[in-house]
Amino acid sequence: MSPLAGYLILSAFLFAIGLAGALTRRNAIIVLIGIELMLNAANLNFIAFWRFSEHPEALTGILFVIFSIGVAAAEAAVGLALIIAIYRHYKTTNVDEMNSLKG
Amino acid sequence: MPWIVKNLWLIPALPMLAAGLSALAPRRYKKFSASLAIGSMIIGFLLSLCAFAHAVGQGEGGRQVCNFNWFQFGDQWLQLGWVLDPLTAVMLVMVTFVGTLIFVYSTGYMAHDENFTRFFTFLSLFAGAMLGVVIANSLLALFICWELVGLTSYLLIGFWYHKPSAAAAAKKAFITTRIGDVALLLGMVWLYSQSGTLLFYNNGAGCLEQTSLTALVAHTTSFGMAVSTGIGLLIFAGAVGKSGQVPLHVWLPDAMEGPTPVSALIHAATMVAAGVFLVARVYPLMSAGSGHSLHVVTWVGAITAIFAASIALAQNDIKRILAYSTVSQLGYMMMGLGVGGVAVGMFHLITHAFFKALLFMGAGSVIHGCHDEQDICRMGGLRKYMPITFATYAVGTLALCGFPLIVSGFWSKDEILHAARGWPISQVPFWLGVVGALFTAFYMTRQVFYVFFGDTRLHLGKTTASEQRTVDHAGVTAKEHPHDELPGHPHESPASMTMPLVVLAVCSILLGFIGTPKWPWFQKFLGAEVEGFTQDVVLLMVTSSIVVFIGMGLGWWFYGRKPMEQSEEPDPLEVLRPDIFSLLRHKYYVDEIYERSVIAFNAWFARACDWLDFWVWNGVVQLVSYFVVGISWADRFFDEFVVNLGFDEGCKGVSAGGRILSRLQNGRVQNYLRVIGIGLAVLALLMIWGCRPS
Amino acid sequence: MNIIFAIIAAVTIAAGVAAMSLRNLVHCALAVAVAFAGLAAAYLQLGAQFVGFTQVLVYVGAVAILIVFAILLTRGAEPPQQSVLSSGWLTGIFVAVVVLGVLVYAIAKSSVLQSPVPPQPEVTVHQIGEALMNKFVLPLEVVGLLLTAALIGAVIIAMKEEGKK
Amino acid sequence: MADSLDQIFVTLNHALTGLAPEAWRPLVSAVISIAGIIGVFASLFAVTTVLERKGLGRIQNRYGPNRVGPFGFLQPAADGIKALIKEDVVPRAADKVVHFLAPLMVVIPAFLVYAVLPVGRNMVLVDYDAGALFFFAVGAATELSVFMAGWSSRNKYSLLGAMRAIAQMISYEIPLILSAVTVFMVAGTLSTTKIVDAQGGYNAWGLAHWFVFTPWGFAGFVLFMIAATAETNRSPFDLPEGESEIIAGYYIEYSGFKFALFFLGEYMGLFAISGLGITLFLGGWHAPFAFLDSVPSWIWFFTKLLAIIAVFIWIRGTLPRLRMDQLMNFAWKFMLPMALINIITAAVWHFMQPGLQRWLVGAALVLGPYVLLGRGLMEGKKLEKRTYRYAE
Repeated sequence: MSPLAGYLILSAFLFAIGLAGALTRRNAIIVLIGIELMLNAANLNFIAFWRFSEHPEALTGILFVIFSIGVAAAEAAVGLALIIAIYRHYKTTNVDEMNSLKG
Repeated sequence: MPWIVKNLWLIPALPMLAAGLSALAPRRYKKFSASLAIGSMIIGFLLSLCAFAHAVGQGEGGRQVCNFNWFQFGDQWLQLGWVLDPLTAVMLVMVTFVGTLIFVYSTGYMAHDENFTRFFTFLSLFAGAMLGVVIANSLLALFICWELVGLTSYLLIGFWYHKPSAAAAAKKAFITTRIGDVALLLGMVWLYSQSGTLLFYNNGAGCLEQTSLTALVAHTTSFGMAVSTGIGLLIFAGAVGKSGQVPLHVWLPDAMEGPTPVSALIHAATMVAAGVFLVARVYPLMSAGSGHSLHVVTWVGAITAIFAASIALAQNDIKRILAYSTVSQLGYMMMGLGVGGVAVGMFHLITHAFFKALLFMGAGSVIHGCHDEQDICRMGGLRKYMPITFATYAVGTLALCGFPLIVSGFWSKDEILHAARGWPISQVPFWLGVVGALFTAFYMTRQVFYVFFGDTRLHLGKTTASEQRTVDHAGVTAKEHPHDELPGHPHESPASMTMPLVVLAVCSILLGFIGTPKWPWFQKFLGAEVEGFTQDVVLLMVTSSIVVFIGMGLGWWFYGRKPMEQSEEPDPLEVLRPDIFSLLRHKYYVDEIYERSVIAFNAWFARACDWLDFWVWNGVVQLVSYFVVGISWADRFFDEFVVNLGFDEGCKGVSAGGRILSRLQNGRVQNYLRVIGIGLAVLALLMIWGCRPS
Repeated sequence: MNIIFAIIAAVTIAAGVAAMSLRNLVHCALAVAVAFAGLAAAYLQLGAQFVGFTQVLVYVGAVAILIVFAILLTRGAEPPQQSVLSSGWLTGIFVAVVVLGVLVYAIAKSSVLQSPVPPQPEVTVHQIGEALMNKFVLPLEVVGLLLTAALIGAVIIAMKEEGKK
Repeated sequence: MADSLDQIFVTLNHALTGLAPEAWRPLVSAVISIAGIIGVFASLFAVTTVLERKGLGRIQNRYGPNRVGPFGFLQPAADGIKALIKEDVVPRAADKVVHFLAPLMVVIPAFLVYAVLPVGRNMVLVDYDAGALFFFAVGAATELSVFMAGWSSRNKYSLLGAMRAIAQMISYEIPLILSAVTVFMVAGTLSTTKIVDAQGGYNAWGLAHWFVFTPWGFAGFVLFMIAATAETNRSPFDLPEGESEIIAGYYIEYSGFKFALFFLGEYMGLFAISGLGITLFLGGWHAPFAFLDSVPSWIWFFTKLLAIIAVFIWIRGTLPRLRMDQLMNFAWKFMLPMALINIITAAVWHFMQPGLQRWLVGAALVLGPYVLLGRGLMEGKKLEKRTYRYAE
């Protein structure tokens, strides 16, 4: 197995773990953590492809990840603020109970 | 490159630095921020004089630029820079000089405001941005400063933001000018896409220079219009917004809610002139090719001139009259640009800046002296109480009316009228201008007689409306003038306010002589061809003098002969023609038209839909439903006894199916996520399947 | 495929699994911090030094702290009495496994694995700075704007509403 | 001679490494360096504790430790033995694993950051291209360990202390990094060795080109050291420990050796951040004057470090503890704007021609905001001499 494949598989596992957590856990904060893990798995892919690309001097992978980290930080801040606001209103962080938008 | 050209950026940078420092200063550092602001303006003025001297030394048409790279995007460099040419030099001197005087004046006018430092922060920021507009050698830099100017204008109009009317006026000004700015931005983008540069002058490669102008003229768009015309019109739309031309003039009179120095600086002398300056700056682009965009400029200017002048005839608020007068004079400037070129419009811009700043500051002094009374019906007789203000105000009035020979306004206005007379396309703008001049003379005479002559009517008759207003302003007034214990007598303003008035008055007289037809130094400096002192010119001067005398005579006839006794007395004009007067009093109902048209259309449309819904569709539905009810009554018997069992079962099946389906929409985020996950898997599979090597 | 990568991968995956499966939320947050650190180590292995350190600074230094604060503010520090899994978690597991299967299948099928391994690229912070300030200056500005907006938005969302108790 | 003395440790390391087989050499070299760093700084820790206690004692008009060994200098040894043989109490409600891991997680990052500190010429463990970033990244990881300690103890005081510590560390990390950014901008690199190199050389009067001898550098250094004081929870920013309010903050429930580890971690952090301050602003291992250049580089580094530690002790003995709101106001209303303006100052300095003009502009850009922000911070506060009233 080539080194690239190792990183890609690692990234796929992290993605699946994050997805599983986001899909199965009851607490909204853990769901958010799962989403963060998925984002990070994607970042790992960018870096891996950048490392094994033919033109690493273009730096695109690195810069994409830098921007992605910036966006993820913003996402975490806003997401957690939302969870705190929801907690204040409904006294719960259980995603099963946050269903007042149902059709 | 000479020192002054290299360091031209200092002129806008200094006020901005002053603004930054006084933004950091605590609130009670009044002297600190005022001296910082005034000091930066004085240094700016001295530097501007150097620049001016240098530009004069360069001779006419001399132009020096200093460009630099700002940042790279893609593989292109965005360049900014500044330019020193006669246009810039003249504007620099005007803005810094008038600005310095107004800053000095503000220290007196705002002395008791607790947000004094904030005021000077904004003023300095404004001055810096305006000077940035003036020196910019790139449409982008100009646009940045232009928006900064708009922002500070918003902040300053809404300076007393606890007054709802001021807050509303600030928002109105910001939003209305934004309409023009969007057009300007579009024009800028278009220009960039066509010429690949936003620099005005760049040793032959700038967008206002011959190479790119030729290219711009050669291209035509879908309507058979040259690209240069399209871009010119879009840029002009930005100028329309900022300079308060019809139909975007509505914000300027409302902007008088700001403190009076702001009105003088921003809404009379400098910012509103920025639009005129912009047109003057891109004049080569406007005049390139067919010059159709200049025709639009002319017409808009002429219509604005007469339109606003006629509104001013019937206003009673001292600042509002001046505001409409400003709009009208800006119209003249635009017309001058359209018919006569840069020199004609700019000459009026410069002279107007001086005498209108003088008038506004005089008005501020009057308001200050009358304890925040703005209604000219409730003034009167101030001649005796405020002699300096009266004298200077009279000079300003004469200048604005265009009193022959001695004042600057006469020469600059005459120049415009002369150019309009010689416009080959149409004579209508000329006649509009003449009538506008008549109106101007009339309303200014009216105002002076109302305010300064007769006996004082101050605090004699208070209507409920004025009491209402006093209550509204109570918070401000009390804070502003804690020293006025006996509000009965008008008083002369302090020296810090009268001194600038005197200086400006002197300038308003002298300034005209740099551009007379006999000695047209100013026009030559800006690179215009001059006809000289021909018979035509003399004839026109005589005509316009007669017009001014008629206007002032009428004003005296109506208002000066028999001064008003009571503030409730109807206006003589109102007695004469109440219908027209009320039309003018209500500003041709433009605000109301906007209200009735744009806003009302929405409301009407909503109501129409509602009506349609209620009567037509509801009626149809009702009819159908009665029909169905009838049938169902008939059916019921059939149903109950014949198909009851089978139908019920069918219904149950459907509802059970619905319940199962609705479970998909149970509002649980994770269910949706799961579906997305499955979608992702399917998508990935499809992609693998689609991309496999075949 | 070397031993260092194997250790990093094992630690990261173990931490990830722990973060998603532990009952106590604070333990989850700590585990995810370890997973983030493991990813940073992977970045270092790949020669992306700057990104690796940024990852530690942002995720371990800021995001993990943020998560911990959120947990404490929502009283999540005590392990819940009832199940930690939401309703229908079996489908969730199933979907995750399907996604994993598809991804692994895609990676195994992919043709990029056949290309030769290039030498470790040398990238300096200076180069990244040049790129950020020249070629990518617009995205940088946009991210700056986004962060400002997120800052203000987060403050406003999480702020106690005035007048309400 | 001077040169060989300067490089004595490097030569020693090479010699020792030479004994190992070829394949093991990088590893052996690293292990030797690590051992050196740990040994030197741990003994510095021991010396500092006793110096601090003696210094504080002098400031407070008492003797300080003077029983164990000559002048009490063996006190740390006695303390160490005491800590080792003391009973290790773990509260019953505590989260055992996290409680155990927390002191380790405090100490490990504190030692890790020494990897990028150049303590002398050619004396740096790893020369990362993003070395300073490494320092800040690893330093940020301590926040999580403080939380672990505070939360796992299941004690309200320790949780409060941890929260205070985290809030304080996050608030002061921003001015800390921003004040360091000026150096990165002017030196054009994040590598600690290159930053030190950029401060090499001497001007016409024989004064070194340290960044602290520029307006922005001076302001940056002061800001950096204030933020560093807060980052390491030293007095006057030692609220997380605040014994009068929350007993001892996040390590109430620690005893014995684990407590000693916290102590160690704290001092290691202090040394490390002082070392970074030296690297960034005080010219690293460079001598201050040209004629002192022959003194070995590592002596300069440690002299500067000891000087800074002395200042820390002095400050601790002099200033009273801040209140929480004062702490936060100071961070957000003074430090942050100052640091931001300082970045602009550094940029202006960088792009201006050398000369008096540059000095004037730089000084104005530092002093103006300092005066104004300082006045703004004191706005509405009556700062008079405190009057005491005694019961009569």
